[in-house]
Amino acid sequence: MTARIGVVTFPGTLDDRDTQRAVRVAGAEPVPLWHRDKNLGQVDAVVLPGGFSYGDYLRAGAISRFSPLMETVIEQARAGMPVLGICNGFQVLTETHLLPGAMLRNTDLHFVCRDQKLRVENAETAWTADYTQGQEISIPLKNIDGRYVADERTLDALEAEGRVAFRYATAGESADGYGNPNGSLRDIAGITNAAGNVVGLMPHPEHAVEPLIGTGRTDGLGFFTSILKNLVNA
Amino acid sequence: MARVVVDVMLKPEILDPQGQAVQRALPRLGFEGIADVRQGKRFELEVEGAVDDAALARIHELAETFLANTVIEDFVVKVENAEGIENPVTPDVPAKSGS
Amino acid sequence: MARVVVDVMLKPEILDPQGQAVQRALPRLGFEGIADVRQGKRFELEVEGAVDDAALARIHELAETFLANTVIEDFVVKVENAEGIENPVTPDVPAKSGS
Amino acid sequence: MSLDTVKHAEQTPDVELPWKELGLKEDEYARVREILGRRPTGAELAMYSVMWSEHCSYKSSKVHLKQFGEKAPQSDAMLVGIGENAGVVDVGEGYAVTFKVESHNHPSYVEPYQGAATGVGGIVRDIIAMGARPVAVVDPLRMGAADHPDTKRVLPGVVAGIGGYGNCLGLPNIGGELVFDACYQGNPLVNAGAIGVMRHEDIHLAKASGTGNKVILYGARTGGDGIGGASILASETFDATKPSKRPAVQVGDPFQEKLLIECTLEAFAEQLVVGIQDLGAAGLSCATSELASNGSGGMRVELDDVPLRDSTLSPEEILMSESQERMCAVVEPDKVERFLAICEKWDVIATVVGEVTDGTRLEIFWHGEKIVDVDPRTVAHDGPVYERPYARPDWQDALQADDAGELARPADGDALRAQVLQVVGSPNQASKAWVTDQYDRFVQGNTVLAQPEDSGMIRINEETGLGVALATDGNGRFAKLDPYTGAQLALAESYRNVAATGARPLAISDCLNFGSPEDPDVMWQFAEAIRGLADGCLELGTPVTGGNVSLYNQTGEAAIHPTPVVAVLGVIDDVARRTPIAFRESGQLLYLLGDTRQEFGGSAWSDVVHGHLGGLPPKVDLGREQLLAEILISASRDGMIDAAHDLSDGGLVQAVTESCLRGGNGARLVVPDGLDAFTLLFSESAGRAVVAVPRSEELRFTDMCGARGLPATRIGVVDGDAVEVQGEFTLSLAELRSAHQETVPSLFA
Ligand SMILES: Nc1ncnc2c1ncn2[C@@H]1O[C@H](COP(=O)(O)OP(=O)(O)O)[C@@H](O)[C@H]1O
Ligand SMILES: [Mg+2]
Repeated sequence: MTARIGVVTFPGTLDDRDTQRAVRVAGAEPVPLWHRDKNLGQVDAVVLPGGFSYGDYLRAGAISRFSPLMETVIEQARAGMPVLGICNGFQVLTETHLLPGAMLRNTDLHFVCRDQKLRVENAETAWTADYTQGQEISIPLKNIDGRYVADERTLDALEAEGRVAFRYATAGESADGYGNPNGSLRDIAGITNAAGNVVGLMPHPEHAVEPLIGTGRTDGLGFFTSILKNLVNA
Repeated sequence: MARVVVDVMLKPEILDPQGQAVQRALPRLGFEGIADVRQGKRFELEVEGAVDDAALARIHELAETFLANTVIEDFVVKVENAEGIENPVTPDVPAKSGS
Repeated sequence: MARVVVDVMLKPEILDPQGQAVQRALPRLGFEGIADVRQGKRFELEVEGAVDDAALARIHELAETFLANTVIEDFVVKVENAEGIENPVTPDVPAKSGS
Repeated sequence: MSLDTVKHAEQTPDVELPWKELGLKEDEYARVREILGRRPTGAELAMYSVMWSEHCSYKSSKVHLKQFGEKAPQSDAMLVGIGENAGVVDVGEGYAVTFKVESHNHPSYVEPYQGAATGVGGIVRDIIAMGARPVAVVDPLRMGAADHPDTKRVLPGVVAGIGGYGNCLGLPNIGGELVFDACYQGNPLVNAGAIGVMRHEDIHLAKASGTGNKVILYGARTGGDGIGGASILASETFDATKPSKRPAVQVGDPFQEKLLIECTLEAFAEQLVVGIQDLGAAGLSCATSELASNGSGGMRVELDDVPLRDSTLSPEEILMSESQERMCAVVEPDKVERFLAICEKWDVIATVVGEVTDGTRLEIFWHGEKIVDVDPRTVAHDGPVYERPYARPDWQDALQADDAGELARPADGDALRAQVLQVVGSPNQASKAWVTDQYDRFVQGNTVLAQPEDSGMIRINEETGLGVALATDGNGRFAKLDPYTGAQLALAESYRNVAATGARPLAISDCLNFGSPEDPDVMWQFAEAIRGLADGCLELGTPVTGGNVSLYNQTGEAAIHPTPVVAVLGVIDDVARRTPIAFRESGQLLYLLGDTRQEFGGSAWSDVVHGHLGGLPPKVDLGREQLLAEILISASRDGMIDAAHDLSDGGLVQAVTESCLRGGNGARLVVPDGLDAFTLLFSESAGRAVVAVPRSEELRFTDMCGARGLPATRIGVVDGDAVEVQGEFTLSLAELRSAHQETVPSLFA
C-alpha cells in the first residue's frame, strides 16, 4: 500500500500542485486537502505547502491557521502524525505554535529567490532521515518574510535539544547560494518539534525533485523519500 | 528624548486589501460587531532635543515627502506625552495630508 | 460608530529593518536629530454599538490572539475620542502585550 | 440635480455636457450626438469618452496597425488573432498558448509599486479571459539614467511591485529587460507580459450570446479608483456636493486575483461560461460594450446590483471605475447557481448584474431608470480613426551621418581590456540579478530556463516534455537611428534569443512605446516601426498575435526613444533538449556563427565609452536570422552543442562574459583572420551567436553549418578561470564577476 500524503490548499497557496508532484515523484500518493474541510481523510502525513495564503496579509500564516482543517492538523500533529511546513507552511506552523518562534521580514526588505545552500543539522526527523548529519544540500529559497526569530532562551533550547533541522550554509561566497539570506537568528533555516514529526523550513524542497526543472538539482527529493520510509517502517 | 508618532493610513477611497482580509477573518474567529477594519503604518520617531514648532514642521515635511505617499495615503503627526496620550498636531501646516 | 485603534509594534529587542531603513535614509533627505525610528502597524476598527468594558476586553483578546503575534510584537488598544485624541485603555486586562 | 436619464436627455437637448473636459474633440462629440440622434446622457458620455480615448480606441495607431493583418504570414499556428484579449497559437499535442505584452508606463511613474503591480494584474486577467491558466510573466523595463536620484525612487518601487504582485499570484517570472537611458527619466516604461496555456477546446472569447443568459460580475467590489474623467462629470457638472478628487492610482490585491484565477479556471473546467471579459481600462463600460457588441444579442445591465466599496459612487463613476481584480462572465441561467457556488468556494464575491437580451441595444439602468441606451458597437468598435500627419524628422539625416565608426578606438591591449571592464560593468550591460532575484522563478514547478538565459522556457506537458519559450527585446537606440530597422532588430533579437535555447519561433506580440502621436516626427517613427515589424514578421513567418500601443511617452516636448518591444514565442518538443548559455565543460570549442562587420552605431560600446548615439544601426538580414535559427534548433535537437548565447548589445565580449560567469569556466579566444580584436569583441552585427561544441561533435556541427551556408568561425576554447584574448589581454573571472555583478546592487541596494 502506498503512503497517502495530504497536501493542503488554503486560499492563496501557490506550491500545492508542485508539492503533489514531488510526492508523486517520490512514489507516494498525493491527496489534495481543502482548508475548509475538517476531515483529513485517511492521510498518513500532511504537507503545508508554500505560497501566500490570504495574501500574507496581516502576517504570513496568521489567517490560515484559523481554518477548520488546521484544527485537525494541530490535533493530529500533537498525536504524532508527520507534518511538514514549507515556507508559508512553516509560517503557519509557527503561528499555530506547533513550532516555536516567528518569521519576520528579511533584513534587506526584499523578496529573495535563489538556489540556497543548506546544512542538514538533524537527519533523524520523520522528514530528513534520508539525509546525513552535516550534509550540504542546495534547494530554492523564495520569500520576503523568511527571517526566523525567537528569544534567546528558545534558541538555546532548540540547539540543546538538536531541534535546529537546517541552517543556511555560510561557508562560501553568497553569490553561489551561500550565506544567511534573510537575517535569521543563528542561521536557522528550519526546525523540528521535540518528537521529530513536525518540521518546518523556509526553502522549497518540492522545487528540487527533477533534474530538468528549476535549479536542475534533485536535492529536495530526500524529504519525500524520508517520509515514505518512515511511514512504511512505522 | 521625545517621541513623535506618524500614523499613515490609506486614503478612505483607496482599496485596503490587508484591512479587508482581517475583517473577513473576524467572523471565523468568533468576533462580530466590527463594521470596518483599515490597516496602516505607525512610525515612532525618537527626537533629540526639543519638539518645538520648527521640529514638528520638519517632521511633517518628512511624513509628506517620505513616510507617506500622498497619492494614496493620509498621515497624522502626533506628539506622545508622558501618559502615552497622543495629541494630534495642528500647527500652521495642516496635519492631514496635504498635496 | 466608535473607532478603536490597535497599535502593534515589534518588541524593542527585535530587529526592525524597516524602521532602520527609514532612519538610514534620513540624512540623505537632510533630516537630522532623529535618534531612532521604529515602524509598526496601526489597525483602525469601526465598532458597532457601545465601546464598553466588555467590548474592549474582546478587542484586547482579538489583538492578543490575532492582530499581534505576541512572540515578537507588543500592542496597545486605544479608543479614539471626538477630538482625535487617543486614550490608551488600561482595564483589568493589561494593555501592553501580556502572555 | 436629478438623474440624467435617457428620457431626460431627449427632453433637454440643449444641456451642455463637459465633453471637452472628458477628452473628446468637438467633432467626436458631434459624432456621438449623431449616432444617438440626441444628446448623450452623462453616463453615455462617460462611456463614449473613455472608450474613444487613445488608450482604448487606438485612434491614432489603427491605420498603421492594420498592416499586421494585411501582411500577416501564412501560419497554421494561429488559432485566435489580433483583436481578442490576447492571441492564441497552437503549440501541438492539443495545447494552445496565449501571450501578450502590455504597458503600464504612466501609473508606474506616479506610484511605482502600485503602478507596476497593477500592470501585472491587468495582463494576467487578459490571459485568464482567453480560457488559459497563466504560467509565467515577463517584465521589459526602461528607466531613466541609472545614477539619477529619481531612478532610485522609481526602479526599486517598480521591481518590488512586479515581484509583490507576481510572486503572490504564483507566476514564475522568466524574463524581461532592464535598460537605463536618460530619455526615459520623466517617463519610464513598465511593460508586462504573460503566457497562458490551455487545451484547444478551452479557448474562450469575449462575447455575450444567447438571449436570457446572465451577466455575472465577480471579483473585487467596485470603488472610486482610476475614474478621473468620470468624476469630473459626476461631481463638477452633475453634483457639486461630491468629493471631486477620486484617486487616479489603483491599489492592487494580488490575493484577490489569485482567487479569480482559480475560480475562473474551475468554472471553465465545468463548462459554465459562454463568454468572458476582464475589466481593465474603462472598467464596466468596456466589458459590457465589448461583450455585447461581439455577441449576437443586446444586453441589459442593472447598475444598482454592482457591489460597491463606496456607496457614494455615481452611476457614471461605476461605469468608469478601473478597480482592479474584476471579471465579467456570461452564463446560462441554469448554470448560474453552480457558477456562484464556485465563486463562494473561493471567497469571491459574484453578482448577477444583467442579462443578454434579444435586441441589439446595450441598456443600463439605475434606480429603475434607463440611463444608457446605445448600440454597443458604436461604443466599442466605431471610435474615431485619425490619419495623423507624419514626416521624417529634419534631424534624422544629421543623426545618421554622425558615424560611430569614426569614434576613437582603444590603442592597445591594455586599453581594450579597460574598455571591456567598463562595458560589461556599465549599468545596461551589468547583471540584473539584483532585480530578478526579487522574482520567484520556480513556482509552478515547470521552469526550465529563466533569467539570465536567452529566453525563459516553461514545460507544458510533463509526460512528453513539450515546452514553450519566450523572449522580449527592444533597442530604443537602434530605433532612434532608424525606426524601421530598429523594429526589425528588436524582432530579430527576440527571435534569435528563442532559437538560441533550441525552441522554434512561432509568433510574436509587441508593445509599442512612443511619444506623442500629435508630433509628426514621432508619428513617422511609429509608422516606420510598424512597417518594419510587419515586413519582418512576414519574412520570418511569425504572425503578430496581438500587442499594445503606448503613446504620449514624453516629458514636455521631448519624446522617449521610439521603443518597440517585441516578444517572440517559441515551441520546443522536448525541454530536455534546451540549450543554456553556460559554458559548462572545459575543453569545448567556441564557434562564432554569422558575419561580424564594422557596426558600432547605437552600440553599447559607443554609449558607454563615448556617450555617443549616431550613425546607422546594424544591418538586418532576416534570411540569415532564419538560417541561424535553424542551425541552433537542429544543433540542440541533435545534441551537437552544449551552450549557445545570442550576440546583441555589448557584442561578443558581453556574451562570452555571461556564458563564462554562468558556467564558472573561462575562455581562451583567438582573433580570427580578417578581424581585429576590437571589432571581434564589440561589434554588434546582427544574426550572430556563440556556441560551445563538444570536440566529438565538431565535425558534424561544422559540416552542417557548411552545408547550409552559415559562416561558423572557430574563435577559441572553454578553458581556465579567465577570459583571455590571445595577444591582447587576460581578465580573470573574479575581476569580470565583480565588474558585472556589483554595479546594479551598488546603485540600488
Ligand atoms: N526586468 C527583468 N525582468 C526579468 N528578467 C529580466 C529583466 N531584465 C533582464 N532580465 C533577464 O536577464 C537576462 C539578460 O537580459 P538581457 O541582457 O536584456 O538579455 P538579451 O540581451 O539576451 O535580450 C535575460 O534572461 C532577461 O530575460
Ligand atoms: Mg540574449
